[in-house]
Amino acid sequence: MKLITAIIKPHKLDDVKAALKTIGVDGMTVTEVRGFGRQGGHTETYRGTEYQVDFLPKVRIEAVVDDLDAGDVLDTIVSSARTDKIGDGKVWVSPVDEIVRIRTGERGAEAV
Amino acid sequence: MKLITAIIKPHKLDDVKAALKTIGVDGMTVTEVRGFGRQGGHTETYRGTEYQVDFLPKVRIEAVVDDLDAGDVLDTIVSSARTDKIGDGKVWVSPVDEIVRIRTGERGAEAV
Amino acid sequence: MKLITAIIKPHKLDDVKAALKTIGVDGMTVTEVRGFGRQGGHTETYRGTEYQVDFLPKVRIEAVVDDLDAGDVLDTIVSSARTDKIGDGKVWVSPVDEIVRIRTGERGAEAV
Amino acid sequence: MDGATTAWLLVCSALVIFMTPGLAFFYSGMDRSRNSLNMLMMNFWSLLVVPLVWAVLGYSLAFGGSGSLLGNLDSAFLSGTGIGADQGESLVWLVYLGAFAAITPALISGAVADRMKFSAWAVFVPLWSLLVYVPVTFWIYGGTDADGALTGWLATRGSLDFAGGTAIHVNAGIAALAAVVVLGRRKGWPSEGHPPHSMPLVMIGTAILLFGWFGFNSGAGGLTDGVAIQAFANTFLAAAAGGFAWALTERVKDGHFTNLGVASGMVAGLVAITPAAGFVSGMSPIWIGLAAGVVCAFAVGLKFSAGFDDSLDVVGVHMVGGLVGSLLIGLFANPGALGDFEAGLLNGGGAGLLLEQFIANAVTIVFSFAVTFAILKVLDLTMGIRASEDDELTGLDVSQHAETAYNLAESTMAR
Amino acid sequence: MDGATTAWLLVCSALVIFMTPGLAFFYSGMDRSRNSLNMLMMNFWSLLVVPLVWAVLGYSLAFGGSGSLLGNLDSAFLSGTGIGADQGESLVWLVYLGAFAAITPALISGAVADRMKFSAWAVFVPLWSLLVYVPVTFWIYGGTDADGALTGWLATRGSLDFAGGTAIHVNAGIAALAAVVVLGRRKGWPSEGHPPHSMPLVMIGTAILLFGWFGFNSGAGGLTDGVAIQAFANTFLAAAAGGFAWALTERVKDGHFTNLGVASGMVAGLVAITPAAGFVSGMSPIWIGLAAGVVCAFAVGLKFSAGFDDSLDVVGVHMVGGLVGSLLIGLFANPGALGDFEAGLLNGGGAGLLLEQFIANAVTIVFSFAVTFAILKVLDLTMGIRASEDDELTGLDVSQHAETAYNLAESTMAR
Amino acid sequence: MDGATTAWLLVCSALVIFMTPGLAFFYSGMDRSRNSLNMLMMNFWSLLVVPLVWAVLGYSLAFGGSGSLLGNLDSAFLSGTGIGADQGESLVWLVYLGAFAAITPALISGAVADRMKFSAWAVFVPLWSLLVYVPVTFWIYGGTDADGALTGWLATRGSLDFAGGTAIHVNAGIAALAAVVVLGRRKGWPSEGHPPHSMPLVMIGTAILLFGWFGFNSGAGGLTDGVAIQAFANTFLAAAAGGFAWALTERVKDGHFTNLGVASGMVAGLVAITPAAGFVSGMSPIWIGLAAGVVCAFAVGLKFSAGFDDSLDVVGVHMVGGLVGSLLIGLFANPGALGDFEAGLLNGGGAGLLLEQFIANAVTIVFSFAVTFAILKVLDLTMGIRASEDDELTGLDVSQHAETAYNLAESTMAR
Ligand SMILES: Nc1ncnc2c1ncn2[C@@H]1O[C@H](COP(=O)(O)OP(=O)(O)O)[C@@H](O)[C@H]1O
Ligand SMILES: Nc1ncnc2c1ncn2[C@@H]1O[C@H](COP(=O)(O)OP(=O)(O)O)[C@@H](O)[C@H]1O
Ligand SMILES: Nc1ncnc2c1ncn2[C@@H]1O[C@H](COP(=O)(O)OP(=O)(O)O)[C@@H](O)[C@H]1O
Repeated sequence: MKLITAIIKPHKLDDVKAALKTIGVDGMTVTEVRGFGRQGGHTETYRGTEYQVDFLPKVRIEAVVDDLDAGDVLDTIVSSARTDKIGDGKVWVSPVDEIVRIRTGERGAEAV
Repeated sequence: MKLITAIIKPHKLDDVKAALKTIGVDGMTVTEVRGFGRQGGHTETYRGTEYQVDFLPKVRIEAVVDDLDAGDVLDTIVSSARTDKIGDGKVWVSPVDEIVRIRTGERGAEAV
Repeated sequence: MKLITAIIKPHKLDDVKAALKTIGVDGMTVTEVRGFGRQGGHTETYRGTEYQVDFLPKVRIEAVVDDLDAGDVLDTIVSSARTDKIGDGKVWVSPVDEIVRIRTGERGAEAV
Repeated sequence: MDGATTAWLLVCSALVIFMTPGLAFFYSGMDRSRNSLNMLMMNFWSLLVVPLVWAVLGYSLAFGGSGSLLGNLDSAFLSGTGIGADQGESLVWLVYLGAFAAITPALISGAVADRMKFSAWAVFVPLWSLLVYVPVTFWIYGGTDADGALTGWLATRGSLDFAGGTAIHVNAGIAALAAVVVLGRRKGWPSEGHPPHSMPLVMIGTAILLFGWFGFNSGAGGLTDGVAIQAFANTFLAAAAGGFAWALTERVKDGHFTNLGVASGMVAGLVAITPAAGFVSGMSPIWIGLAAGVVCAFAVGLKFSAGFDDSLDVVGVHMVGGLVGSLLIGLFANPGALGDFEAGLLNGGGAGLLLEQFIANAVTIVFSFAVTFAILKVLDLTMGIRASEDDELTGLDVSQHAETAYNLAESTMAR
Repeated sequence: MDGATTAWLLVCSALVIFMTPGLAFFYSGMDRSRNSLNMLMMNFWSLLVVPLVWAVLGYSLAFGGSGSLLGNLDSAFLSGTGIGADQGESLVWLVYLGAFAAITPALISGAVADRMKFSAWAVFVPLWSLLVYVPVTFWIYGGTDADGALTGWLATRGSLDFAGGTAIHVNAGIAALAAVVVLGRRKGWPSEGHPPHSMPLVMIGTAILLFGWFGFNSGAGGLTDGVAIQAFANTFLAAAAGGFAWALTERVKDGHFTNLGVASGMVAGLVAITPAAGFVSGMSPIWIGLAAGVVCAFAVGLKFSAGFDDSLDVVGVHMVGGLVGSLLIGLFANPGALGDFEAGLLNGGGAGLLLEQFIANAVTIVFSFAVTFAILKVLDLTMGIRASEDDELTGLDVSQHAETAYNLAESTMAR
Repeated sequence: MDGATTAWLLVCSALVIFMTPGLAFFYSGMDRSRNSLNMLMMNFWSLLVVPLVWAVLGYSLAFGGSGSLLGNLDSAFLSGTGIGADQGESLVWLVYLGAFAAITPALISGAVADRMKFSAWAVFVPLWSLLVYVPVTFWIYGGTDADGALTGWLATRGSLDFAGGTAIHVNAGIAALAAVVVLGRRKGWPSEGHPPHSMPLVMIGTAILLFGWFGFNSGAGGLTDGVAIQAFANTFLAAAAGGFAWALTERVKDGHFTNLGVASGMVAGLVAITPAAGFVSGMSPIWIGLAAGVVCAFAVGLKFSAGFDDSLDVVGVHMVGGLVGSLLIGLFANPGALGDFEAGLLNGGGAGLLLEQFIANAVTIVFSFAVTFAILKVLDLTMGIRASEDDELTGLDVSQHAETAYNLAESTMAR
């Protein structure tokens, strides 16, 4: 099994979710995160004091998928999350030894 | 070392934490996340406009544990998080090369 | 590639970010999380009812880096996040098979 | 009615109307996030439906005629009120008292938090208003004979209730208990914790309640005279004393001064001074406030031993606080400049007033408990009053109202 | 001016001033988090800049002289007002009416949410106030001849507008439509959802609006008499009826009672009773409120078929609600005790009043639409009125104001 | 006291009482989330403890007798006030002025944010009230001789302070500076940022402050006359001008119109008009508001160069704003219709008034700084006034009050 982790722009979440559904990914977990990168941040000013805000809102998607699907999932995320503007984010793939569906105790491919 | 990641229902967090403590897991990190899966979501309505909310509140637990404990921890989470209703979540195990306790610089089993 | 995951105290985030920038880490993703560990929690009281709050605010940092840099990054986080008080947190390293920059489709070292 | 009185009663009406939203925020902040809109809605619902029922039926039944048990229908459907009838003199009272009528069932909502079907609440409110609030109000404030004296049977016996300690707070407090008995506990209570989801919202509610309460107590005399001033001052001092006493009690008992303690104590002090506001003077409001703060700070703990899941302590604050104030009238009542009524024990009166205070509250408690219990039992058998387990777990905001309180996420995930 | 009237008008002024922040919270809560401060700011801006413009020019132009189309500059720069001139008699009106002037452009902000450059809004507000609000106000309320009768041309024709149904709500509502037409839709509308970011904030705003509205409607008669009482009572009942009707409509249509429905319905009821508050009595306010609640609950859906991104339904609530109330005056107007004016159809009058109501609103709609459209076109050509796509995506809080609404994180990450 | 005056002073009292919670929200929103309840509590505490101290001792010492330095104990423990004594005439003043007394120490809390032990604050408030607020108040407003003239020494010299510019804002502002000096900086200041945790809460506080301030300034004359109207209008215009000026200053200086700028500027304008409200007319309030907005927008930056961690700019807004308004009286004071007092420089007076204004403020500054410093030093040596480093880092909400502001999480993790 592989874990696909993607950091994307928040407003692309719906597109990515829809694209993943199309290729049969039925489950994922998302988190509101903050990203630091080349995109840079912005400044805020409160009573004349400037604050540099380096961390921008991003959404993190995790999906555990079959080894064979990993490539597809990766590509699908990349193409559906892309806006061609800086800050689009990253996707990475890492190994998973085992996965269990809590409700049924099913393991491996059946659990995702 | 292994990293155990679990996605569970929010109201089961206390039970899972208690169960993990019993088997000697002394540390974990949890995150409020949103899950998409077979459980489906719900709709909300604001001034007659319907919103489909696909993402449901879940809690994500991460615990790095000794290779030998991984199986136990996995089973303990599964049994303590189970409600037998759809949406109970997943647990997966992935490899960790190294872990350090920041305070002391201890590594490996001593760090968890 | 390696994924470095660090759980640190929230007020150390700026220091860690600065230290990582110094050694050339240009991107990272952070999440507000809650940690359970030896540090213990605190109690809150509402109308005489006590609540045990076991989970303390922490910040989780994720950075995917080159295999060769992993050690350096680990050490830098450990030294910059350290306060020598209990609850300083953990850093762990795990393997990453592949990483893609969404904007450009670049892979591997060029993507981080 | 002269211009000053008109202006004053209108301002007081606006203040009292503002209190129901204030209560909504006070309760909603204390509730968990996933039920916080349901809590708001239960209160706002009361502010919508009660004024309509009141205009159509309630006011006439609660105040009309010269009977001893219930009014008549002479003013039903606003007939004989309004500018055409008497230059608005009865209409301003209809509005002012309608605002009191609206907040009373809202008080009960705190007890049934997190588990009542909203449809059942929607029906309960007008029923309770007509079947419980209206008769009790008549007994205490209703009916007028040819000489302008009250004819309600509790009023004629001689008990005192300036702005609704018995008629409103004890009444709603005991009804809350009846509701808890019929409805049962929340899943997971008391083991699972229910900390307030937003203390700032609680404090916003507290501020509005305090502000509005001046209209509640100070307008109740109906004139812009010394009694209004004294009632206002008493309200100010009792709120301060109540908050101070509760906060101090918690500091001693649990080790900290808490915001929720301050808020609860202010409300307890305000509740306790409500029946007494126009009947006491000097340092009495401070004693009443201090007493309410301490007593209620302990009273809210009793639900655990009693096993009643009165979620937001309606009984412990409103019934107990109302009783404290109402009974202390028997000690502190100070006629003379304030008017012509029985003196309290400490001001040279006998035990007679204390006894009447006791009787009025006992009667209210028995009647309100019984009828509230009956209404809810009937609703339970017909439409069901308890939300399904699933709805309770999901949260009432989504299940009853298809809304969520906060959507702070940048993405389209709801929060 | 006697003491009671002075006190009353000052209190009403404070209440109306409080409404603009109330509106800010009502709108801001409905907006998404990343634009919520921009929404607050558009409203507060109106509360800053309009009073200044009003004191310097607006009041004099909107009320002075005895013309039929526009006032004069006799009271510009506060000359001839103030305690020295007439013991404050004109000054209290300048303030009270200034509070009305301040909230009117603020109403429009709900329609342009999420995409207007703040600098353009900053300029638009005083312009709109002088070029649209001031003339319309003069036509309806302005000018006085030697006998003290109004000389504005719509007033002399005989249409009625007690506290600003036409002059304020219909006026701002149609201006909102013009603004939407010039500004275009938000990116992603209607496919992307825009759920309210904080319903508790919406309800706080609603509570303040309701509270303040009593000053709005009840003070508009200028006296502490039966008319003030009747207007107050009508406001109370119409708000309740409006909220009740909207909530029920949604329950039938979409399956749930919602908080936003209650809030919207209360506002719709309040809007509708505004023009009628001092002209109707008895059960009429309830009918007006019910009508507004139902009609507006349907009206807010029309923007989707029409393709107009009126973000927070200013047209559907304020223009439609204002029209409902204004036209129903033609049916329910009830002179006699309330004053000397044409009776409505149901009270034995002819269709004349209804026709005049129709004309006054039609004139306002045409004029306000045209001038608002022109102002915004000119601003668009000169300074640009639409935020850049990037700014819209980032959110207007950060891009226009360099601020974020909530920083709840423990770390230094902004939230 | 006639009915209108009674009603008016009671309404104004309620408005002023509402201001302390308003201030609590204003400050709390600006604070970081983990200290936001401590900030609320410091303010609410003042609203609890000061009224009690005031009723028991403060009022009598601040107003009684006919001395020049301090009152007497004739009215201590409310003796000789209340309905029995004079139909409530002194009681309504006790309450109204008690509301002023309550907000004054609360103002200081903004300066000591995030690091003061709550137990020390709990003791500091009543001490400061009696040892600083009471004497200064007496000098400016206290004592009455046989002819009804004030006998406090600053009042007899001829300085003017309508509603507390010197007695309240300058006084609390300089006390804030003393507190900062004794308490020291927050850990991590100024390097670490402290952005407001909830701007909507700041704006809610601002709205309540603005609303309540009308009672503060407009009731201070004690009558429902032209002075009340003028003071009200001045308050309205100065608030608008202050917000406008600050916002514009920031736009020029930092590039954006900000919500916090608007809020701060409105408060600065309100502070500045407070001493002048009943002494100026015409366009003067606008000039005063504009001046305060600009000056304070720059003044808040000085703490960085001076190295004083006045966390929420109490000195920069209240002391500086109060001074601006108080000194500008020396220019704009306009007797005649407003009363019998010295004219300002621009209205044909000499420099005498300006000098007296200067003296009154200088005296207040020296006295208040010295005594506040002494009180805090003594408290520091006895009970300690600074929270431990650990408590500061954890946040004062949890460490001082065992509460958290927000628990939005669905799970049992506190948030
Ligand atoms: N090495 C990294 N490890 C983890 N997350 C990263 C890394 N680099 C970037 N990110 C995440 O990706 C987001 C976008 O990266 P950025 O460098 O701004 O633009 P781009 O993806 O277009 O190169 C960042 O905000 C951060 O959340
Ligand atoms: N492939 C997956 N990868 C990561 N998380 C998943 C995956 N599938 C499901 N989840 C998480 O598990 C939760 C429960 O899954 P769901 O399919 O709804 O029910 P069940 O666990 O009972 O099969 C989801 O809400 C999501 O958070
Ligand atoms: N086994 C673990 N797996 C994942 N996270 C852990 C683990 N142990 C501790 N943590 C995280 O590290 C934080 C600090 O751990 P703690 O035991 O309190 O102190 P210390 O790091 O000083 O040993 C915890 O709050 C938790 O977030």
